[in-house]
Amino acid sequence: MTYLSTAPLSLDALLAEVAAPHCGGTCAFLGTVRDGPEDGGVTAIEYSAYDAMAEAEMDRIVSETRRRWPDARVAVRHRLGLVAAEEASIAIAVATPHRADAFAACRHVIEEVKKRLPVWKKELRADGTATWVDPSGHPSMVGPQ
Amino acid sequence: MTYLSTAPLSLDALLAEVAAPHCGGTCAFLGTVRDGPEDGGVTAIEYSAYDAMAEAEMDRIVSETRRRWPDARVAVRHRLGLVAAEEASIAIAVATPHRADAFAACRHVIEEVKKRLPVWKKELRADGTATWVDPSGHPSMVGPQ
Amino acid sequence: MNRVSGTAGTAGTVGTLRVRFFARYAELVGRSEGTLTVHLPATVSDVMSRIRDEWPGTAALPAQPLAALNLRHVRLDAAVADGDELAFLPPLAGG
Amino acid sequence: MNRVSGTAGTAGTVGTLRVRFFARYAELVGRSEGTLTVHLPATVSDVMSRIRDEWPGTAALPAQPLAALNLRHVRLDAAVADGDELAFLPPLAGG
Repeated sequence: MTYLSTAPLSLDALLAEVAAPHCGGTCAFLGTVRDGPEDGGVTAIEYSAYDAMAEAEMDRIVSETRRRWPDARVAVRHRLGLVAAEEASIAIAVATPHRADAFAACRHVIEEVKKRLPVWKKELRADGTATWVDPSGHPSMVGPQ
Repeated sequence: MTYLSTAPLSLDALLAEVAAPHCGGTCAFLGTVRDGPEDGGVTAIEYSAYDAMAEAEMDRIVSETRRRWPDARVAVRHRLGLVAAEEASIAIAVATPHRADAFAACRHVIEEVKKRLPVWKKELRADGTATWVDPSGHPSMVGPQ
Repeated sequence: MNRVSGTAGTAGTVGTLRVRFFARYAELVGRSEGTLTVHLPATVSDVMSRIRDEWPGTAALPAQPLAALNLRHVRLDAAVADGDELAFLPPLAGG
Repeated sequence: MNRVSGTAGTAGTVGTLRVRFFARYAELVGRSEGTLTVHLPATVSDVMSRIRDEWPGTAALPAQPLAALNLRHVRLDAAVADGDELAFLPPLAGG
């Protein structure tokens, strides 16, 4: 199983993967590269990963999700490389017999991905600058304190 | 705006409707006709509605959702007529700047739809029988008690 | 509960309503709509009682069905007015 | 904290590690990986201290970075073993 892809993500493909006759509710999540007024003219994001660990970690996240929601069918892909504004960097689909579990399990996957997946992003701006993103909000500490 | 459709639903169309540069998180929900082992051989569901009220009620649900999550972009379609097993009866897409709102607003829409939309379904089975579905679980009370 | 015709005699006004039945209720009643003239003031519940007495098949409806007035959910004690569209709704099953 | 070479003298065993840097850390350090031989037992933290003393550019790394050992997140007090792959990870930004 490979969870990483340098090609554009297809939510339809993930939906087809999780579809099953006994699953009446499917929740999907798409994370897309923002370029809103507060995003400073981001034209694209370059995603990179610790590939082998990202695959292993995603596999653990999916396995844990299936253990916690045994009826859930889960599919997820993370894109790497250059992703243009408004394109998807991650796509998740979860199908379950009942909708509450679909929402909960899908949310669980994205939260765990954010916490655990060894993936990094560099924002590329129209003015030619590039910045590593630290989602914790503070600039990365460098050097001994 | 029409929220009702007798044609198959396209989640891609809804995703395109809600996409916006400042929205980095999109949550989608698909409700599909089940035919699991516990569903007694359902081959299709015939959905019918109080059309004018369903349109009005859906418009109120969407407006309320936008008021509660002002940054949310919301699209929803409910299918009517004959819907085969594993096809979608409802599709919802909600895009927001941040993902927590996308999940919450999307969940809100489906919960309100379940509670308020004047839509009914008749399950058609392989053995030729048809049953009106009462999601509350008890058989419909008929006659004065 | 009194019938509409017995409670609104003094006001002297009447209203004409379009009454609709959907899904299973339409099947039970054997029709999907009808027109009813009632003395005002009257509530949805008053109209329901009147219909149950006068329209064949409506006895099969529950005593307290879901109701909608002019495309909105209403309680059974909501007042009706001339020209209103009143609908009786089986348990909802959308989504 | 003592350096590995100072704490594991009695055991006498050594281990060879593959050490990797990613994203911003690779840029800061000016390389994405290297090989290091350490005396065992040793923790991730011990290795980190040793690297900071010996490898140019690594002084720019934070004192307590995220670390992964053999493709799993680990705490800095986790023990390393011969043949391990140890990675230092900048703040994660997936999703």
